[in-house]
This record gives sequence, structure tokens and C-alpha cells, in this order.
Amino acid sequence: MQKYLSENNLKALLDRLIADGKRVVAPRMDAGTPLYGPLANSGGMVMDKLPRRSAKETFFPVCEDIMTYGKEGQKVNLTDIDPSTFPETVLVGVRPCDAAAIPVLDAVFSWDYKDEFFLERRRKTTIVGLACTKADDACFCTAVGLSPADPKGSDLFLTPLEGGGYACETFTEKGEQLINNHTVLFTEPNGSQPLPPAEPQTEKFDLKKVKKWLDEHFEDPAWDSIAVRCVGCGACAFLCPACHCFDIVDEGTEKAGKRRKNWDACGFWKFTHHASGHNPRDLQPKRYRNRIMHKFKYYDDKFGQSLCSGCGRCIRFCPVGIDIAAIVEEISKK
Amino acid sequence: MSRIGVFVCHCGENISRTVDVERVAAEVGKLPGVAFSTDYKYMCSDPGQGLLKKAIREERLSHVVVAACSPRMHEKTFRKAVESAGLNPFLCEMANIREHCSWVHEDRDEATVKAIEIVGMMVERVKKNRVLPTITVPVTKRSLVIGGGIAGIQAALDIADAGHEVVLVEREPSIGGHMAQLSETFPTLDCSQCIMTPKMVDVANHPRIKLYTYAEIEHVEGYIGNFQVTVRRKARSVIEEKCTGCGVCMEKCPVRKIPNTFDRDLGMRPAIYVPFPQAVPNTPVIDRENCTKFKTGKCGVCQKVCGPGAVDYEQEDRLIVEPVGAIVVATGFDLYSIEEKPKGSSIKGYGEFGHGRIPDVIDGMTFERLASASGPTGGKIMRPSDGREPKQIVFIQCVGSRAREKGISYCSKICCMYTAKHTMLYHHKVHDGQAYVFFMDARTPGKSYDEFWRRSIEEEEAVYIRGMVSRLYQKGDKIVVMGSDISVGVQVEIEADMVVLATAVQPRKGADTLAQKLGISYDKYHFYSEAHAKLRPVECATAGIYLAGACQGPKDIPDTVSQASAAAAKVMTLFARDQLEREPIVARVRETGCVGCFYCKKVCPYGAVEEKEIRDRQGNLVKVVAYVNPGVCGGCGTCQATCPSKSVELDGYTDEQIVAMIESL
Amino acid sequence: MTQLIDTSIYTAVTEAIQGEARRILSEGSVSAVVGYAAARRKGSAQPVVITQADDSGKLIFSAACVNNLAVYLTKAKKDIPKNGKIGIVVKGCDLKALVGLMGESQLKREELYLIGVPCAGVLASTILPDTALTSGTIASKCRECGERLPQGCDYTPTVTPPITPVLEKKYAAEIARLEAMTPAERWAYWKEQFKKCIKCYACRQVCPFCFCEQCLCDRNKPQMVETTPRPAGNFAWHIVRAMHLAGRCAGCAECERVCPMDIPLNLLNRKMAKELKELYNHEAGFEVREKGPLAMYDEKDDQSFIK
Amino acid sequence: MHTEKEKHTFEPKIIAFVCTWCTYAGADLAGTSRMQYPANVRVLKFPCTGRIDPVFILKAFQQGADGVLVSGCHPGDCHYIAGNFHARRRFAAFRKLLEFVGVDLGRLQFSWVSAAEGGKWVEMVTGLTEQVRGMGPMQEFKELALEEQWSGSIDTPELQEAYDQI
Repeated sequence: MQKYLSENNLKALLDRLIADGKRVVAPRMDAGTPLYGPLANSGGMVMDKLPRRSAKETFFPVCEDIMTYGKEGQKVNLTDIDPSTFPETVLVGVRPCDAAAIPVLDAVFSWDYKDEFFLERRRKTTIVGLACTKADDACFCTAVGLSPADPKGSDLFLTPLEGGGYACETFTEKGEQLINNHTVLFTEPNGSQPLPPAEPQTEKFDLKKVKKWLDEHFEDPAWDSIAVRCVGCGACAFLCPACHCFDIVDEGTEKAGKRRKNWDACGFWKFTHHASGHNPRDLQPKRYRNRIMHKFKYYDDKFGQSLCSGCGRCIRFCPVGIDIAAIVEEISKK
Repeated sequence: MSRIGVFVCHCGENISRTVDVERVAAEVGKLPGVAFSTDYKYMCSDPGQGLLKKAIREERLSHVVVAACSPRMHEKTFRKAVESAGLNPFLCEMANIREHCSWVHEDRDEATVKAIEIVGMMVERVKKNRVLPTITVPVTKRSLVIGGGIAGIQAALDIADAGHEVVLVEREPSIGGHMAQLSETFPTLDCSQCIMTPKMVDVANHPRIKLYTYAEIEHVEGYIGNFQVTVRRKARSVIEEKCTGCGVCMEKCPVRKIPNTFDRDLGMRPAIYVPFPQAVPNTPVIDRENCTKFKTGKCGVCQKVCGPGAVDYEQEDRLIVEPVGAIVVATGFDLYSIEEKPKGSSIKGYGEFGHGRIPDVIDGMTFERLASASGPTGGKIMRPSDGREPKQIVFIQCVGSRAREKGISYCSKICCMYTAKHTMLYHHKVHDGQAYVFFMDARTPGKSYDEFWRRSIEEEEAVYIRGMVSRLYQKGDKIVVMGSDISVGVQVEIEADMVVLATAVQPRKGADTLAQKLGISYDKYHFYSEAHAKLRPVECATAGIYLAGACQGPKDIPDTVSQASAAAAKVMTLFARDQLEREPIVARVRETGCVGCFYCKKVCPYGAVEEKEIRDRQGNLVKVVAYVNPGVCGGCGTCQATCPSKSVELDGYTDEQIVAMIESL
Repeated sequence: MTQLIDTSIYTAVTEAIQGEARRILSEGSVSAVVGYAAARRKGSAQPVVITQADDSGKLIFSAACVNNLAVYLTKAKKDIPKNGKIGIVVKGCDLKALVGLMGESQLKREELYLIGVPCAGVLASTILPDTALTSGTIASKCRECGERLPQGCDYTPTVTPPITPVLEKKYAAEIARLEAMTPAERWAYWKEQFKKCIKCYACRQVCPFCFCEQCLCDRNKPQMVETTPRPAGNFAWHIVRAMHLAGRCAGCAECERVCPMDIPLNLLNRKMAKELKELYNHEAGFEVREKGPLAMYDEKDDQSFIK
Repeated sequence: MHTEKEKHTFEPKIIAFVCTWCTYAGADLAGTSRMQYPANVRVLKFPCTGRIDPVFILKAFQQGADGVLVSGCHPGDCHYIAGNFHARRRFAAFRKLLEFVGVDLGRLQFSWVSAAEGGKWVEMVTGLTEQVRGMGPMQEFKELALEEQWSGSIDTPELQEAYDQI
């Protein structure tokens, strides 16, 4: 289905959704930083900035409670969290790199164990994607086979038009539903041309070749020279739209507390630290190698694609300037 | 899961009057981990302790919380009881629901709720308590005594007589201290030298006393039972082993006009000298500052005349390390010097009394030397200025003491008595003389003390004037003393021939430096601090170090001797065992986490933190970490609060225990 | 009005660093040199460790050389082989951190070969590395920098840093602004900031003083600080971090630069530095000190806050 | 004789961190002297104020304390020679930090209470309790504990500003 949505109608749509009791999540400013977050009304939406963190947290929050415990006398009471209470959500203004990563996460959260926390949020969320018209030199979606106008992962995809407003295209029932529920706001296409898409780094990686090298080079001196500078923080993994490792922690007191699921990162020293004190990934190059391996080999081995959508966040925000695009490019040339 | 037993004490009615103890026991009984909870009339009584022990056995209790009085009162009692029932004593905690609850609150409901929370907090704490083994350290059964005055002499003799070796260190060339300078002593007026010198000789002859005179403490390492003390033996320039004490060197020394400090500069001595004829050891020392040989390189008379060849101009200071298990500090006092203000001191001088400016204004110790039969005047009281016998003499008490505005607010304790003694000595020697005493109060609490003081007035005709001296000045060869007699409210003016000031007793100069070497604390005047003013008056807070005499505070001879013997007794108690047990509240380093920043070492008040190398099996250095010597650690926990990674932990007060308590609230 | 900042000396500085690195590596007086190298994106730089004299040409210095390389010499960073003497390129602010590490027994001066950089300032952010250094893009720390020429290095290129325009002191102004607020307003401010925190620990990992092998905040027996990135745990984490750095922080502001959530972390450190300066006259500097202000005391310390 | 006790709507929770040698003993003395003070305080005993980690103060507030009292030996009286001197610096710095992040320092009190100052202990506890009672509950940390990261709040000042513009 193809429609036209004016900027004002987009705002009206969001306000109507909010009025309907839906949770509308869109890029907004949080204490000076663009982040995806729930809106009280459409006025808070910021469409021209790539949110600092990816859209994954809509389904896979930074931290979520999965169980609570309480002690009553000698008795311990456990209470599960009921995912059915999660709100109906519309996620608006998702960039193609973020949206494309969502099906990647779907695969991982449902292949053997069905993660109800993730899946329930996923079921209840309609994703409205937004094509990019700007790119910087950290962007590399095109290099991993996506594009600034790729609707992958979106239920409804918006493309900014030269004459203002957006061309809307639906890709799923959810997307059609959204239009059908608010037909007055969506008009027929008016022939205005899309704004020229952004032009990120265009040279496409030969991911097959990269994978082949990775298959054969678990041990290689290159890892040291690549990752010697890595300081072991989790910025790359936490900003990444596709990284999905988490840690389960129990927090609280003797009396009461919660079991929580928190984001985790393979760059952390503690990530593979055994209770015995042994750490198989004792040095940072081994940890960084895992990041590359997971993205371009392990995930591919299992699901037949890579775990990177080229958003470039890890490049922009790596404290020590590690550039995954440069690394993959170098590997592909080996 | 722990099986905690909680015992709530009624303390007769002391607790149960305000706190519903049954409710406390019932509520706490519901807490996870509590297997047994009861209340009882008197937990500290025999049946109470019996109840505790029985419950430990029958209920297989793993931890115990006794909710009763302050742990300061009965923690030891209950830990002992727990231990006798087979549990580690440190698995027992007390919840203070008396001093901190029932006694300070009236509202029964509020107090009960508070008691439940206090006990609950201790339940959470005790869950995290660990078995702590008692720490044992070996004891070196040798003692160091610092200071060879009457306090040090008495302590050294007592300890040595009990069969233990003593190292006695004295800064001056001879032992004897201030007591050797005194003429006669109150309240019996026996001659100080007569009772003192035999003790000095005993020290010299004692097979178990190693005497270092003209020596100072350089450095102290170690801890109770295991100190390593470095003693600096200053160069005497006379080889003690060779010297026979014949005294020829002193006779022949061409330099003769050096004021003798022992005689308060009233007499003269040569450059090679013993401070006084009865000195122990009787080995002279060369005063290198005044010796011609040392000043010009010429002379060398003493060496030429010395038969045994004991004079050694090349001698250097020697450092000797002595291992000891206990230290008695008996460094004594100095008299408040009123002619000059000590540098950096907040104490203000008494310029108005003219001491140091008017030659016949002297202090009490100078008067002692004048009155001493072995003193520079042979016991004749005469004026330093012209040698005339003073007919009118004024004694001024509380010079420096009890004068907050001048910086010393304490009472020097001995001045009332020695001034009374001075008036008597004066009256005995100058029959037609008249003594006046300006005083604030007469403080004479001691056996036969008040009688002695009364005697000075009633029999020895001293005139006591209650009031302070406002001004004092020289007029011809007289000293005019102006003051007020506040008992009758009139101004008094006396034309005196001599004025004697009862100056304040102060700690030795450098007392703070020594304290820092020893790691003991001192008060704002630099008197050393005892561990407890009433119950531990001879121990320092630093284990294994004891105090004797005026270094702790002004004291007369009987008190000094008593304390010296008490300190000796404490040393003997320590030496009665081969191994020393101490409370295992000490810090431990978790070496895996330690990064060796040594913040712990920087803040440790005890110097208990050492650097320890961790090596792998091949002997390669892996890292340097902190190590806390459990014998030295005082258990304050400052290291843990400072450690960035919390890699040092104070047993008994671990983060786990404290966080559990906070989280219980 | 934005002013361009003169960074023309960086060409000479780059050449000098290359020459010195080549010399010490070929002489064998150091086993490695930690410095900066150009990276893929235009204008970008990243830390590099070179061990061969032939690689010396890779070394650069530019306004994008933002990192404090001192972090690579700490125990938390086990990946740099620390056998023998190591050469390191330091700006004035980085040197202060190295000096602090020496005072905390983490480094020995004789095991380092310091190549000092006369500095005209670096960028506040390298999200877009190909950015000119101006009064608008310069790092806040450089605005109030008093150490453009590091002191006591083994080698410092003989170029004089250009006179930089006097810039408004942003930290001082921001601290003053916050101090003027009511406690409730300050709380609201920090709450919004800390709420963004995702506990990626970039702040900790780049901090030269966070050299603990096991961070207190990673421990769970007991859990001193909630590890979950929720507002409560975040607040605790940043307070504990600021407290642990009080009196130690050398002011390199790396924590703030690397924070992907733009939390003004260095404000906390600067505030503590300001207080410790006022209370105990302590300031991070070029001289190795045995004890920091919170590892010592004076009997006369201020206690007006104690009843 | 019982005086009629005033009933308050808000009873603050006060957590006290004290050293065992001085303040704990001082509080014992208040007990043996049968002095009266509000029942709001819960006392945690430490060997020395030198052992008190700033994190404990933070924990206490997070745990719901409305006021925190830290008390130890007067300078020079430390049983451990200098623990309280180190503590003094540490807390001088820490309170500045807490103040800077928006904790009202009216809720955090430091004092020296010796073993002889039962009266001063009563004064400190009573004073802080009444002061905190006047300030009301310490909401900040409690609210923080209830907030979840992922939900985001929809009324930040920044958003409010954006909303206001439309």
C-alpha cells in the first residue's frame, strides 16, 4: 500500500495514537542527547538526528525485571513478570540500519528458547521506518548490503519527499492496519519526488570472503594489532542495533529484590570470567575478536547473514577510535 | 541456611518495662534464618547463659544474637558462653536494646518497634559473620624501658627482678633523672640522693639490665611481643668498657668553666665530665661542643692522662637493634621554661616574673640544687647574684599551670607540696628568714600531705597569701613583689631577697617525636595518652607499650613509682605467656584484587601494611601487593574505607556485614 | 563568534615525534612507543603501539589525538607488553595522569620514556574527526588548560605552542551555574543526565586512575553499587566514581569525552578538584607526590561542618 | 511521669554510623543516664570513623534513610590514633559531592561525640530528627529506585520545553 503523509498529519497521527492509549516511541532529546523514547505528544519528536542508541531497546531494554522475590517470614515468594501487560507500541522514525537489525534479533530471540519478553514487545509494536537523506563517514549500511532507503524490518516505511511530507509504503499487515485505522491522515501519493537518499561509504564488503578468512583465522597476529588499543568498555555493543548479549543479575536485599536482565558486552573483562577465577578471554584482543567473529562468522553460521547493519555508531563512539568498517575492509582484502 | 538463635533479655525490668520482649522474640523469630527465638529474665545470669548453651546444642544453632545491654557491657560474656558451647565466639553478636532503646524511650510501642529493627539488623549482620580464629603471636620476653629517671629505674628493676631481660635507654650520660637533682622529698623529708643512688647502683649491677646511657631511640618497628628497636648510642668519646671511672681526665681537663646543667648552671664542670659525682655509669662523656680538642684539634690532655686508654676522639654514634616484646615509656618531664617562649608553641611566657632577667628569680629546681647537700653551694641557700643569704623569700605557685590564657590549663600537681617543702627547707637553713607563698589553692590530697602543708604554715612559719602576683621588679638589690591577698582584699607588696617560681610540669621536649616513632598518641600538651583514663591507666592504646611517670601527666614520686611498678606488672603479665592471643579484628588483603596502590599503607596509623611480592612458580614477579601484619594491625579499618577496590577487609566489620545491616533497615 | 585555533605546530610536532620514536626504537632504548596514528576516516586518529623503528612514520599528532594514552600503561590494561622501558607520547594533561600513577605506585619513572607534546588543544569530540579546531570545537579541558607544554619529559620538540585565544572557562561557569541552583534543581539536573547512562563503563575504562583489576562496582558480595543501568544504580555508580577519583583525577576529561550518552562527567571531577583545592590546597600537577589529599590529614583541617 | 507525646504524621528514618569507642559509648552513657530522645535512630557500630566508607552513607539513603548521622571521637581522641582525621577529610570531600548532585546537606550530619557526652548524643539525634522531620521524607532516592530506564519519562524539562513550543 502506498500513501502520502504530510508532516502535520504525521504529528496528528502520533497524537491520535497517544490519545488512543498507545505508547509512541520516537527519537527525542533526553538531556541533550537524541534517544528513542516514549512521547507525551508529537511535539517531542526529533526527526533529523540519528538516536544515539539503536531502536533495539524498544524490545530489548537496557534493563528489565524478569522476576521479583520477597521473603515473608521463612517463606520466599516469587512473582513472575507478566508480559501481557506490556503496552501496545508504535515505534516511529526508525532508520533503516536500526530497523534492519530487528529481524536479526527476532531470529536470535526465538530460534530455540522463545524469549517472551522480547517477542511480546515485538508482537505489540508497529515499526514506522524512515529513509535517510544524510550520512557521515562512519555510516556504512551500503557496505553490508543495506541502503539508506531499505525498508527491511519496517511495517510502514516513510521516505521524505522533496515537496515536504513523506511517501508511505506498507510492508506488513501491521503497517496496513496503522493506515487503515487512521485513513483520514493518509492521502494518495501526490507525485512529489523522494529526496535523494544519503550516500554512505559505497564500496560493498565481500562478506563471504571475510567469513572465509574468519573461519580460518581464529588465531592470528592481526587480532593483536587490531585490538591492542581496545580498552574493554561496552560502548560499541550497547550502541549497536544488533548486539544482544545480556546478563541476568539478582538485585535487592535479603528481604526483597528482583531478577533482572541487563545488557552485557563481550568487550567486558567480566563477560567470560569464570567463578573459578579463570578467564578464557583473558586479554582484550580475544574479546574484540569475539565481537568480529560473532558479527561476521558465528551469526552467519547459524542464521546465514551478518550481525551488522552498518549504522556506524560503534565507529563514532569508540573511545579509542576502533573502526569496524576499516577492520572488515582490511580482512576482506587479505 | 543459617540457624540463628535469638535471645531477648528482660534485664529484670530494665528492658521489659519499655520493650515488649515477647513481641520482639516473636517478630524476630519470623525472620529468615532464625531457627530459635526466646526471651529470658536475665541472659547474663548463670541460668541465662545455660539457656543459651543448651539451645546452641539442642537447636544446632549456627549463629547467636543476644538482644540485651550494650556489647561494651557483655559482649565478652556471651562470646565466651557461645565458645564454651562449641561455636566460634565471633558468630555471636549483641543487639543493644537497653542503653540504645529501653532506657532512652518511653513510648512502649515505639521502643518495641525499634528493638525489633535493632535485633533484625543484628540478625542480618550475624549471617555474614565468619569464623575468626584467635590470632597468636610469639612473645619476645625482653623489655625496653625508655628513660632512666625514677620511673624507668623502678620499672626496669621490677621487670628484671621478675627474671626478664631489660634494655634501659637514657638520653643523658647518667641515669637518675630529676629525682637525682632533688634535695629532700616530701612528705618525709628524706634525702633524695640517699634513697635514689642505691637504686641506680642496683640498675648498674643487675645481671638482666642492659643499660644504654647517652643513647636515644632512633626507630621502632614491629608490634606487641615483637618490637625491633633501634637505639642510637651517641658518641661518648670514652670507651665504657675500658674506663675505670678514676676521674683523672676530669681533674686535668683545661676547660673548666662550663655551666653544669645538672646544677641548673649554678656550678661549673669541665669538658669531659660526669653530670654529678654519683652518676651511673661513672663513665665521663666529652662535651664535644666545648672541648678544645674537638673545637681546635689541639689539646688531647684527657687522652694522654687516661691510664686505661679509654678516651677515643674518633668514636662515632652507634646504632644497635634490640628485639623486645614490650616497651615502657618513662621519659618524664621538663619544667616550663619561662624566660623564653618555645618555638612554634602556643604557650606564652611569663615575662613579668623576670625569670632569666633578674638573677635572683629562680625556679623550684634551682632551689632544690641550692638546698641540696651535694649541690653547688653545699646546701647553703644563697642568692645567685651575690651569694648573700636571702632573708625574705617569696614563693610563687601556679607559674604556668592552671593558666588557660597562657596555654596550660592543667594543674601540675606537685608544686603545692614542693613549695611547702621549700618553705620548710628554707626555714631549717635560714632560721631568721621569712618565707611568703603566693598561691591560688593548696592542693594536698595524698597520704600525710595535708599535714605536711599545715606544718609549713603552723610550725615553719611560712606566710601563705592567697592571690597571684601582678608585678615583680628589681629595686636596688631587692625584688619588689606586688600582689593581692584576695582573702582579705588588700594589695600586698614584699621586698624580697629571692623569688622562687613553682613552674609548670611539661612533657619532655621532643615527646611528640618519640610518640610518632612508637606509634602512640598524646594529648594537646604532648603528654602521652593512656588507653583508658580510669581502667587502663598504664597501657597505651598501642598494644605492648606502657606508660610510667610524668610523661603521661604531672606526678609526684610515690605516684610515679606506683605507676612504674604497675607498668612492670603489665609487662610481666604479657611475658607470662609464650604466645599472645589477640582479638582477630584485623585487616586482611584479598591479593587477587589488590593492585598495589598502597593507599592502605599511606593511611594506616600503625604502619601495619607491608609490600609483598607475588611470584609465579618460575619465580617471576607477578605483582606487588599489600600485606597487613596481623600483629601490628590495630583494627581501625581506615584501610578498607580508603581502598579503591575494597581489596582489604577488616574482619568483624566487613562490607558484607555492614551492607547487610543497612539493607535490613 | 567562533575563532580558528592555530594548530600549525602539529606538523612539526608530528615530524619530531616520528624522529624521536625512530631513534629510541632503533637504539633499542625502549621496547615500544605508544602514540597516535591516522585511521581510516579523514582526519581521524587512534592510539597505536609500535615496536619497530620502521613504523615510526605512522605516528602523528593532530587535534584529533584526543586520547590520554596513560591508560595503556596501567595494570587494568594488560595487553601492552610491559617488559622494558616504554616510550609514550603525552600532552600536558596526560602527563599529569602519568605523574599521578607514579605517586600511586603504578608506574616507575625510570621505566618510561616521555615524549612531550607542545599542545595547542584538541577536539572536544571525534564523532566527526575531520573538524577544524575552533573556539567552538575545542575540548572544554583545553579552554582552561595551563599545561600546554609538559614539564619533565625526556624529549619535547622545540616548538612553542602558539598563543591561543582566551576562551571562556566552560567548566568553571557550569559548576558555578549548578552551585547556584537549589539542591532539588541540581538533583533534577543530574537525574536527567544519569538516567541516560547505560553502564557501558567507557568512562571507567579510559580513566588512567581506574586501574583496579576488580572494580568495586563489579563486585557482588556485597553489592556495593547496583550494577543494573537503572537511574538508582547509575546515580550510585557516578557518585562512587567521582568519590574514588577525588584528589586523584588529573583532569584529562577522557570520561566525559568518551561518554556515548553525553553525560558531563568531568563536571563532577572538576567540582571535587575545586573543593580539594579550597580545602587542602591540592592540585594535580607535574610533581610526583607520595600522598594525595585524601590519603593524608592535618590536625588543623577544616571541621566547620562537624558539630 | 509521662508527658503527653506529640504525634507526628511523619517519622523520619535516621541511620547513624558511629565509632565504638566514643560515640557508641556516648550513646550508652545517654542510656545509663536515662536521657530521652526520639526513637527514629538506628545505630550501626564501627570500630572507627576511619572505617566508614562514603558508600555506606549512599547506601543508607538508597535504603530509605531520611537522614544520616556520622559521629566519632573528637580530634586527638581517636582510639586508633588518626582514623578520625582521615575520616574528616573523606567526609569533607564527600559531603561536597553529595551537595553537588543535589542532596540537601540538612539530611547529613557529622559530629564528634565523646564517650562522656551522652547529652551531646541526645542533642545530635534529637536535632537531626527534628530537622529532617521539618524537611519531610527524602523522596529523591526513593523515587529513583522506582524508576526504570527503558520506560523513559515523558515529562523531562527538555521535552516539556519542546511541548510548550507547539
